[in-house]
Amino acid sequence: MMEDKIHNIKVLTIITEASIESSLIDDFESLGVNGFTIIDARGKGRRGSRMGGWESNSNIRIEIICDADQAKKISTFVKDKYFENYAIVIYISDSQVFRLDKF
Amino acid sequence: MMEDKIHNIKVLTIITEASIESSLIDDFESLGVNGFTIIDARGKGRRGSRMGGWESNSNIRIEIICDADQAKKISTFVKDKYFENYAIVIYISDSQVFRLDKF
Amino acid sequence: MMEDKIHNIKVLTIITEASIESSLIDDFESLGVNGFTIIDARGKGRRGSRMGGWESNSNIRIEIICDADQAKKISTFVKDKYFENYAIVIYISDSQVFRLDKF
Amino acid sequence: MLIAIGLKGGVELAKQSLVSLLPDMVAVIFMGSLLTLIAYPVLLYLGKFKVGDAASIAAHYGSVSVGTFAVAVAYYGTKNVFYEEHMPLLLVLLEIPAILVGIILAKGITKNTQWSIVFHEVFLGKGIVLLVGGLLIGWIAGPEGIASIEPLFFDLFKGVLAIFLLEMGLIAAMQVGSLKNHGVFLIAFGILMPLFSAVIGCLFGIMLGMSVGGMGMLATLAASASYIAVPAAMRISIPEANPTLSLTASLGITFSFNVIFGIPIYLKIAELMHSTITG
Amino acid sequence: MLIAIGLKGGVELAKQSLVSLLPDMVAVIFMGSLLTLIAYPVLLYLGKFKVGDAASIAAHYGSVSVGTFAVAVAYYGTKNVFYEEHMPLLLVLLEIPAILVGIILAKGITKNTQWSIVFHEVFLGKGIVLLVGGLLIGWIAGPEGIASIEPLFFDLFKGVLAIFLLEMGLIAAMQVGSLKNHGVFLIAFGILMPLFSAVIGCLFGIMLGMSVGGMGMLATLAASASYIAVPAAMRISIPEANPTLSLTASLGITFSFNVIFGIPIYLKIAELMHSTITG
Amino acid sequence: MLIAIGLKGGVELAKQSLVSLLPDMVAVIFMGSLLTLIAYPVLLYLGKFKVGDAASIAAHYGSVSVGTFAVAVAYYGTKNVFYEEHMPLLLVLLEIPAILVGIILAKGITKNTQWSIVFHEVFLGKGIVLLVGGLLIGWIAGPEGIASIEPLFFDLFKGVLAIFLLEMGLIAAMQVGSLKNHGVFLIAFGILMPLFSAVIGCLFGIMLGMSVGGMGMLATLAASASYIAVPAAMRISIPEANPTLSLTASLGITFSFNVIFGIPIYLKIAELMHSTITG
Ligand SMILES: Nc1ncnc2c1ncn2[C@@H]1O[C@H](COP(=O)(O)O)[C@@H](O)[C@H]1O
Ligand SMILES: Nc1ncnc2c1ncn2[C@@H]1O[C@H](COP(=O)(O)O)[C@@H](O)[C@H]1O
Ligand SMILES: Nc1ncnc2c1ncn2[C@@H]1O[C@H](COP(=O)(O)O)[C@@H](O)[C@H]1O
Ligand code: NA
Ligand code: NA
Ligand code: NA
Repeated sequence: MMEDKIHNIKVLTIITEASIESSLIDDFESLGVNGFTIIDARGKGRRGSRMGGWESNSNIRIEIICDADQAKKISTFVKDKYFENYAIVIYISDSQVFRLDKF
Repeated sequence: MMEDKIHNIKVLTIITEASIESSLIDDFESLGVNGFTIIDARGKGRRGSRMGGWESNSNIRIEIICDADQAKKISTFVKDKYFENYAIVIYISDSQVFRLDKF
Repeated sequence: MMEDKIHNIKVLTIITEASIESSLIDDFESLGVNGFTIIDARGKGRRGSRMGGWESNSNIRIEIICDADQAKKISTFVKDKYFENYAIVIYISDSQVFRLDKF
Repeated sequence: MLIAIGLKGGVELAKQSLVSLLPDMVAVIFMGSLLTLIAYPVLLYLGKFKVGDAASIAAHYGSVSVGTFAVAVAYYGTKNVFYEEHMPLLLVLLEIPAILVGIILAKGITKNTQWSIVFHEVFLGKGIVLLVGGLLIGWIAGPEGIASIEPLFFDLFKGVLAIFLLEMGLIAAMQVGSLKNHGVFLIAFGILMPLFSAVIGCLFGIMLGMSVGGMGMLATLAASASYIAVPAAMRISIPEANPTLSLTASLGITFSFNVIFGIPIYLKIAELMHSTITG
Repeated sequence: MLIAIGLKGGVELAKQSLVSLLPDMVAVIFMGSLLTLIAYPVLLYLGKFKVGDAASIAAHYGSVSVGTFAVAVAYYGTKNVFYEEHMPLLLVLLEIPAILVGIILAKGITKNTQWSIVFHEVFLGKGIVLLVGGLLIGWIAGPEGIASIEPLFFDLFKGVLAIFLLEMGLIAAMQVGSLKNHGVFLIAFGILMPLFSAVIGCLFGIMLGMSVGGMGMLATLAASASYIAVPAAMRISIPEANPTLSLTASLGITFSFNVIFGIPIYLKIAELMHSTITG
Repeated sequence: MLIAIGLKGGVELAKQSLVSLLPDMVAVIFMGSLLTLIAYPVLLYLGKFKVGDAASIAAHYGSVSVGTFAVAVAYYGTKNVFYEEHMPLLLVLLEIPAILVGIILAKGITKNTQWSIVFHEVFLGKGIVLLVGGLLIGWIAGPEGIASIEPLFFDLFKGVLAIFLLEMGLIAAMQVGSLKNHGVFLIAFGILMPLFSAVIGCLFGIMLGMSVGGMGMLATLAASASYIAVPAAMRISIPEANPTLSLTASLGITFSFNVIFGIPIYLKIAELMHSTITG
């Protein structure tokens, strides 16, 4: 049985335009992110309502489980590259996982 | 470069019936909520299983990034208006964001 | 009016292969879990990229609002049963709810 | 599919002056309200339902099901039975009165009913938007206008109808499961009410001087119960009504009954009443 | 599409007494198990696969692909080749034995295999529900019964088949990417096994006194490998089996081979064996 | 639908040697760039748009809309007007130059433009993959090769086109809402630019010795503005361009104008210019 140690980690959540998904995935690879989860979403923010229907009007919600430094590194990179021209929000929350080696 | 100050904020999550989405969006507007994210979902709760398939049997998961007071105000309003007759759960979690001015 | 007491609870999140959804739901029943929310997702992890398109290549994200003991019990059960052969990650976060009796 | 029905109706509309259709339109709105007002007491006193449930189910049966209408259109097509072309217009009109009467029965005309949300839900509901959209395009463009687009939509009609039926069938089957409470009454109501409504529909048909096919179609509209537009409106305006009850009845029982047995029966009733009265 | 195939089969079923079909049904269940039992050792010893993978891939090839059958139905239609109408029934029967044999090969008949979940997954899998549903409706309603609904489903058949093929084609292409490990053997197996199975299928066809078209169709069923129903069942019952392997073979290689080359070849094999033996 | 168009084009391609098509291909790439270069200054100086917006909108109008082409194919079908069969090939070629020219206009040829992502987005965009995929399959398999699969796709063509039109119509309607800023100019541009481009298209048609139908089709391609492939590419390569502006113009105004009035007009322009010049 794997010893059941619990480890504190961060969950970085990015909610942004669906049209930059492939660009973000490329960024993640270069940033050494080895895992992420993407969910289709819709919503409203400063850049108006994006209630879906077709790609250029729908959002994606990306979760990345990582440690505090990676969370900082990724969010800063994404902030500098996309905040100015794209509809995007980023928040970081605390969480616990079983196997630290996985992330 | 925007100065990288991190701010503590709340993430209010509402999981409820898809059929009251437009009613909730109207409530958000009157409550001064300027941003939210909605995701289609399915699930099971006290009011039985709502595993989707068509609208009156599927759920939506709404996230609102806001400060503690707003979270309290919104959740109390939604609780009083919908808890009694609708399948609904609400939970509030802590999180950090970059640009406070956005929320 | 229900008295507005806020209670601390846990949100257990499981991200795994869509193909074991019915097996997991059966497990939840036997573990006495009376509520959960499931969202379709896609992503990448140690077992390669599962970017959706059809069932055996897409993921599901399951949320269970429960107390600390239940969170531990469920995650240990799921870990022992699925970690070895399936693409799966589990994390537990803190949150607050209104009506404790609901969970 | 909804657009195709709307387009057909709209094109016909363009051919006739709206004035000539006025009597039909008023009669149909009256019929929708009448059916709801008849169903309510039956559900409340005979069925012993709570006020909210009785009003909600009554509204479902006072309204119509576009799916049932579409199957009837295909059926009348194979049997090439003629029917007045402005039926789609009457269909749209029949959606609304039942909802209003239902809400008033449950809530009285208090101002705190979120009328704005209800209207938003009813008129912006996907089904109605497509239907009315088709009607408008057909009406403005008129027969020649939509010549280039028309063939596309009508080819599509049958295919989409099949998928729609399949989906509704599956969901209807799932509904039957939740028949535990009020089971027996709901089954009886789900079959007898449509038959009764069909007779009322034929009477209105005769009153409006419609053809046999027209009477059959109007009877089918009267006998059909909504399971998309009305449930959405009820969920918001009569929250205390249990949605599973009304859906089990309108979709589980009545929709299945109508699609398999109902449609041919209502045509026979129309033929029968037509011959006896004009015979 | 599945419903359409089911409907066709069900209508034919209603015409023949079930008893007369019994031999075909038993033979086909035997064939499904036989093919799985033949494929397993080939994969284990020749292909050097682990027990779990060998059993899972064998189960895929002992089972059938509804998509391949649908393309064959369209192809036989254009060539108007007659074939026994109760093929859809045999198709459904062929889905099951391979899965059971595969699990027993991998797990032995231990009680901790979640048989309930496996059956739940197999019988409640969307594909099988639609297919069996269509069969039942067709059988109960019989030819006249489904007259009003029939045209809808068959118009739809070709359209949906096209979308299905397109989707499968894209996914098949993606599969080819993961051919690194066991690549060469999988390609050989993915082409030779179907050809071998086709011959077995024809033999069974002759044994059951089927027409040339019937033999060709049975050969196609034998040669086709499942990529929806079986993968889902395997994922739960043989978790250690690597799903990419079996999917690459059954979808990436065999499905593409069957749809482009296989179907006409199997018909020719049937014609050849038919003439030599009855010649 | 895209595959069907691709298949048709591919089959025709197989019939002609690629060399004979070379002049058409080069001319079309030149036309795409030319239209973008003409639209840019008009938008920048007349329309007073920012550089990013002007370049993005120009790229939309230098490119093509597959939807408009599909409606034209259906329209020419009903009027059975002949047109050169390799149009789908020209369609695909027209997608690309406008995007490159647009990016260069906005960004200059700096290396930090993520050319890799842009190409990834353009060539792996779902639309182009299906279209080019169809072309390739049609070209390799040739007319007989796709005999068995062909009927499926062409039956499907009309149905899917209808759903596509419906969806685009709804979205186009929503676009019109955001006409506040730059409203009037956009409406004028959205109607005059396509008409102007149609004339350019006819001139190229004459230059390439095409039939009247060919000229009409080329004019339609020139007049159509992209609303799926280009917006996606622009969103990545010219982030500062406001997507609502270009989408309102290309989808809200130009697509609606083309589908309802444009296509017949462009055919008339082609007939007119054909008779005057060859008259
Ligand atoms: N306060 C908020 N709470 C939750 N989601 C938000 C919030 N603000 C923005 N979003 C999401 O982020 C997307 C882009 O936001 P914005 O950049 O403000 O337009 C929106 O479409 C929403 O889906
Ligand atoms: N304990 C829980 N954990 C996660 N989601 C839940 C839980 N309880 C309820 N839900 C979700 O909230 C919806 C409504 O819950 P209820 O009001 O209890 O019927 C359900 O359909 C689930 O999607
Ligand atoms: N670091 C991560 N952050 C977010 N999601 C992840 C992460 N790692 C894995 N996942 C999700 O969990 C699924 C299975 O992960 P794995 O077991 O590592 O293959 C992946 O398909 C992702 O959807
Ligand atoms: Na009714
Ligand atoms: Na097989
Ligand atoms: Na153009």
